[in-house]
Amino acid sequence: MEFGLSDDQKLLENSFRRFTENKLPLERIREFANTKTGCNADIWNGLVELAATGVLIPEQYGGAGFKMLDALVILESLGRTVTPVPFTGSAIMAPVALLTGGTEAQKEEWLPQIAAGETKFGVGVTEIISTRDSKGVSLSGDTLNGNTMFVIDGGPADVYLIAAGPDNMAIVPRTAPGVTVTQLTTIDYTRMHCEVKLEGVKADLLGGKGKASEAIKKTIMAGRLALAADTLGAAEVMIYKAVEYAKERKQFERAIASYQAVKHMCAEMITELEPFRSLLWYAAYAYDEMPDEALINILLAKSGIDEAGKFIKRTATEVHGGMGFTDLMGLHYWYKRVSVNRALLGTPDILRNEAAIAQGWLAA
Amino acid sequence: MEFGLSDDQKLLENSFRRFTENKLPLERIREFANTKTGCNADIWNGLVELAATGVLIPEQYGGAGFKMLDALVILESLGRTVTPVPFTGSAIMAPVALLTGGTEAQKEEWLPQIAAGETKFGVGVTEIISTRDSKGVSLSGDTLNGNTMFVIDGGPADVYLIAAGPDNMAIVPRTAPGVTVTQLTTIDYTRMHCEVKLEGVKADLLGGKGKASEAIKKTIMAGRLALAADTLGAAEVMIYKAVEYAKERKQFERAIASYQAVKHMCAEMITELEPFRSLLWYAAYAYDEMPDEALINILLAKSGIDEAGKFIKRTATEVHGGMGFTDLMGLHYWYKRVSVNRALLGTPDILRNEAAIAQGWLAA
Amino acid sequence: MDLSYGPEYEDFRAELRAFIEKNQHKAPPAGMGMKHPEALEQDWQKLLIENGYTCRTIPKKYGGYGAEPDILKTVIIQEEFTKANVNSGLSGQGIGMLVPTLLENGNEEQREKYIRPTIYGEIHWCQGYSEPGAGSDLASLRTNARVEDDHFIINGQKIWTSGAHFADMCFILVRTEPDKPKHEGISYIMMDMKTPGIEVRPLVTMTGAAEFNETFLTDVKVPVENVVGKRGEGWKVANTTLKHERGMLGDPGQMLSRIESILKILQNEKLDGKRLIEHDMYRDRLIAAQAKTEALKFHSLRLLSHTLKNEEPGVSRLIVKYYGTTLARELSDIALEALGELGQLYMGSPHVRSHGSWQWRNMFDLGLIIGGGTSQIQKNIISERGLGMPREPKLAETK
Amino acid sequence: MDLSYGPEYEDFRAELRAFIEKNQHKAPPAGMGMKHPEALEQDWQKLLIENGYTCRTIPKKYGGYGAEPDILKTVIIQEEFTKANVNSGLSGQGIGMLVPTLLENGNEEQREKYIRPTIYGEIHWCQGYSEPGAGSDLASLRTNARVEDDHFIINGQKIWTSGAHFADMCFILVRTEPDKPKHEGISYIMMDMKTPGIEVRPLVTMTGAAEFNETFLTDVKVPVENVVGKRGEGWKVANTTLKHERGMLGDPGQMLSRIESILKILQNEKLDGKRLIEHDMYRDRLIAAQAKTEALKFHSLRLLSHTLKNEEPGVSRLIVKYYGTTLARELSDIALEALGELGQLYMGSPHVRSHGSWQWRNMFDLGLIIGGGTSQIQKNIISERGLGMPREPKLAETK
Repeated sequence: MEFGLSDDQKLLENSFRRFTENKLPLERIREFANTKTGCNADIWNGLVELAATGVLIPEQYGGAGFKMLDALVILESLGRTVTPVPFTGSAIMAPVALLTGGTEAQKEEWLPQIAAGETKFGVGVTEIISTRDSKGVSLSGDTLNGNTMFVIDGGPADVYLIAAGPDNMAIVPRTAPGVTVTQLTTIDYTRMHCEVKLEGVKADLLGGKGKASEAIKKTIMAGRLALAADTLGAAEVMIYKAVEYAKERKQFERAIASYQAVKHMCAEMITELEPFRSLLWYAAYAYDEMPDEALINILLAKSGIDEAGKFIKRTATEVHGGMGFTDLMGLHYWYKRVSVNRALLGTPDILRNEAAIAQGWLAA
Repeated sequence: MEFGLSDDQKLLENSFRRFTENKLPLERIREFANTKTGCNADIWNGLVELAATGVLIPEQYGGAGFKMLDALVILESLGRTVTPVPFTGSAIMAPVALLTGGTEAQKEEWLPQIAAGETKFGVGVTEIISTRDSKGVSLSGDTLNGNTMFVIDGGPADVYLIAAGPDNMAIVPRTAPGVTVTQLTTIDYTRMHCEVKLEGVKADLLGGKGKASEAIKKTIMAGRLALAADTLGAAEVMIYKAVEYAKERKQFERAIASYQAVKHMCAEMITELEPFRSLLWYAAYAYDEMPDEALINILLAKSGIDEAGKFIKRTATEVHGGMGFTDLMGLHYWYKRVSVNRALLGTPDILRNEAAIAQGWLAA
Repeated sequence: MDLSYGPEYEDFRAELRAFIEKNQHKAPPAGMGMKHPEALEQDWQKLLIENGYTCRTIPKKYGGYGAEPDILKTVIIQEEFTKANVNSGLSGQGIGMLVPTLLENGNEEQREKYIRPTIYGEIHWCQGYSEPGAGSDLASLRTNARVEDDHFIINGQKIWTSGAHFADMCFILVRTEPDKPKHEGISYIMMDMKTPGIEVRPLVTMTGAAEFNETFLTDVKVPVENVVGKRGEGWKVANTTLKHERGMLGDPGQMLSRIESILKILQNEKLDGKRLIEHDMYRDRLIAAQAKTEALKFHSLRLLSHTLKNEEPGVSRLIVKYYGTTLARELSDIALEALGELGQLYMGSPHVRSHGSWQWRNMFDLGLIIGGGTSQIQKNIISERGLGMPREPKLAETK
Repeated sequence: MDLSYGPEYEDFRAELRAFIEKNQHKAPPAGMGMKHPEALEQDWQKLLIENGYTCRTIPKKYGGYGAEPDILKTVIIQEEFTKANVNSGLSGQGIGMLVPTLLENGNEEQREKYIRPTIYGEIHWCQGYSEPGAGSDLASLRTNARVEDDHFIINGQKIWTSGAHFADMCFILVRTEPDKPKHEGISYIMMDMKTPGIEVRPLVTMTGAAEFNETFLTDVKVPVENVVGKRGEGWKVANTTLKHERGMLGDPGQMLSRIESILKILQNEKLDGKRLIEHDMYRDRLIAAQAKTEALKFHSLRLLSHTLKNEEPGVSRLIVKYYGTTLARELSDIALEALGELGQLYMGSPHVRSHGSWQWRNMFDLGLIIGGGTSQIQKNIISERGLGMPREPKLAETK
């Protein structure tokens, strides 16, 4: 019995934390965010060197062949420094889609390019979850039409994986005729998502026509795990930044960390977050080892972490007082990352509704 | 321009506060609650002497002919000491029903008895608001059948006013053939509600057949105002009890009132409650003076006070620590009064839904 | 309970309405101007003062309208300009804080020199109170001034100086007697912003905008006659004005209009083909917030009534800031949450709603919860002054 | 991550299951008994001890099973008895607190005299720690004992002494050296409840039941040899045991079964003809609480893993009590709110659901939030020990 990270995973964690902390002092985060490109080449290349872009890709396709929990260890590190790279779309969701639903030829074509970091993927599944401004993409014959919003990490992507209804997923190069990409700017400038519009685009369908249902489901699951891990890392850093700031900041001749109100705010933050780290670990483990338990635990983990994140982003900012509101300490980059992650791939109430359906509490 | 209680209303408030505080030291509240009768004769007679039972009844029927805001001043005082009397049912809801919808003969028969405190009314409108265990009473020909739950103050009542669908309300003596009264015991032993079952009971209909629609609506509005005022009084007392206890109780050589956590709990309680006092005053004023504005403001006032009450009942108990959990300080009588008031005549979510409909935000 | 204002006031209201009706074409657009007043604003201000619709109680000899204080008329003026959505004249810290301070603590020369041009928008002021190390504990401020040749020589740094980049003057708190206890060594000084040694840098906030500035002061020379009140009494001078600070009644009008805007969002936007208003959870949350907003609205009337009768409303008044700022943020939060992922879009993005103003609002609301006394400080005040609970006890000396 | 327990433990689990299967007809009903153990409980306890399913690590010579500590086996035992809903043996403060205290701080004579009859249910103990004036600040207790003729003469009052009315013995903290600093003047004494001068009165709580007692002590004579550890070291003695206190892992099993019960309510009860589960708000709230419960479940596994590896999990462990008690009350609250006015009915009323146990639970849950260190104290501990924030500073002397 061992519930927790293995020694190897702890090493992995250490090396990625060191990498991101070295690469991303606040002034560089600020500088990268201002470019609004969603991908910093320097960091991306570093991740390629560390084999992170191929973390989920089997060795035969040039990857590291690790499991989801390993990937989450990396993702949490990336979240801790609000790292400006399209990791969730390209290194998590796209490989899961290709591995679950791709033909051998599709895997051989794309997976090595992903692992090598040469090709970046954006993944469009928003309308499978819920619709607001867009109806999603539909397939008629072998032609794709429609638009999809919030394509994950679609800003800097070269190729898109786009769901066309619940059973089809298309591989669409950004430069293909009929493709229009529109950047969507959220408050989080460190990652860039987009809208993709397809007009009469010829479909290269993942696994063939009507074969992508499982791939879409697993891609969404993987994406949710990734966003939750990113928030977990970002939110935990916010708590510790608040604690450190409170210890240094003095008002009325006392460190504000000695005021009970501030102490209790910090205690509440860590209490809200910490148990969800355990649930997220389990959900990631279940993703590989106990598929029957994965769906529900992922839904509960992301919704719970999103709620904790919302409380923490606000409370940690409050502990920082006026400094938290300014750009001087840059705390807002974390605030915004947590905020946007919460809304992507299903807001908490949508996830909880899915959880009710998944448990048979409600008709679908 | 004067927003607030008039000098006369302040006198009224003073005299009722003095009356209830004198009559109801903790040991008497405990003693009365243990009887579970929902009406203490001594207090009831005192209220009759003070003309409170006829507060809303015009002078021509033996009452004081006051307005709803005056009545709320009395109700708040009763709530402050969790007074064990059927005031809401008998002195508020029943007179409103009779005055709004009764024939002259009905008014002349019942209002003087109510004002004199000789006859106590219970009022059954639960199923007009929502249904759970009961379907409500229905009228067929001139016969009443069915059952109604949570008849307000029905425990000690002599006569019932019972809605039979949205347009009819029947006046039913407890002793009439076919009437079965079953006491419902909530956690609040100071007031007693009941279930009334009618089997083939001959109807004396308020105002005649199909004439009670307006009376039912106003009766519910008045009942909600009354419960909200009761909670307001009870909750405010809980706050001040918590503040007083915190000033006296010492732990670690300091009054616990000097700990920031305790101070902030008290600050949050009063902040949640106090603005709703203003809204409740306005709603009561609107009830008489600006009928168009009454419905929505009553819905918002009761739901808001219920929510504040829920927070306060818990937080004030926490401030009292272990003592709050015991019967020694009796704080739980207030806790339970607030708790039950919240659930009667529409829980907050039901009231808010009604508010959406009343404002035309939703189809009914 | 009497919600009518009486005939005198209804007449006043009617006149005001006619005035607005007739003159509104001359008014500059409503809204908080983050720039120095120009001719259009100045002319409009002049017209308003002449008719007694702003600076009502400032004496005629200093350029005001010279009326007796009448809070009901003030409220009516506020109500009518808000309702008509017409610019109600200049605001800002010069008119709001410096002028009352001069009236109460300035000398005759200072009043004559500064009040008229301030209320006519010729001199625009900024406030130099907070410092990076002195926020909630303002009296611990360290910007200092020594005296040389009848001048203060000021050194230090101020923060949150909104409008400093276009202000003509700054009223500033500086430590002039470093050896005295912290509340007794402070002076209140009027400083010309064109004096050499002042550097204003924009202070970017989480919203991405620079709503405020940092102001760095290096050997800034200010004539000693620019001190208001006595030297070393600046803390008292600043606090007499803080007492008068407006806005203590909350701003339910603004919140009611937010409710309207959110309602429109819920009625117009759809999630999975169903209007948001039909989703129980968003609707329920909006109505819960509406209840609090209506409560605040009538609570403000109640406080107004206390003011009219010169009653001290105690805790009822003290809760308003904490209640109002928390409620304001809850409102912007409802809008954002109902919009889901669309709510995360920001200024300039395709598909963004209301130009991203809900996100801006939500972040700025958080700033307001923090600013001018955090919620923690507010709760201290409510419990201590409102409920009579003990102040934070004095600590034992350590090390 | 490895969630299997390995073959040794799976064998152990299989044996235990077979044991339960075979013997459960002998077991008294599960659940916390608010009475003195009788023959049925005592026989079952004996069978469990002989098989090593309770009192596992208590040495054989004192009547225990004498096994090495093995937390996984402890967990398996707990899991299997819970799953089978079979009585898992006696619990209570004698077995849970007095016995470990004697093992660590008692002398040989005390161990031999008390441990065996305690674990076999012949001596039932109650705890005399809290006092009306000493709750969170337990060390300020004032019940005192002077020594006369080789006896302590105890006077004072204890509260929250659950089971005192049927207990044979009480382990009690009393002040024996009034002149010493507050933590150094306390002794830990074993007191026979039949001694003259002890009056036990039921302490009625808000639930209406008397789950606890008050115990009044007037010149109660206890032999001096009944002190555990040294005189004046009672604070240390009590604290070494508190360290071992069980339940630090939270009780996710009980909460998971609450979720099941609430789900049944939502599925079976209707509001306006629509099943409660179809009302978005109740369902959403239950699932939010389910997420927290599942999180606590896996969090407990994580803490267990730390324990197995002798790692100090720091803040992760410190949050459990605050998280768990808050969550428990949220769960009973969901049940009550979903039931609307029916949720307010109480024991014995017609139409009441689950015999009013949700209301009882909800009030008792509030008691648990308050008891044994309020949430406020828990948050102090989390921030100080878990996050390294400063302790409440020492105050200056007043008056």
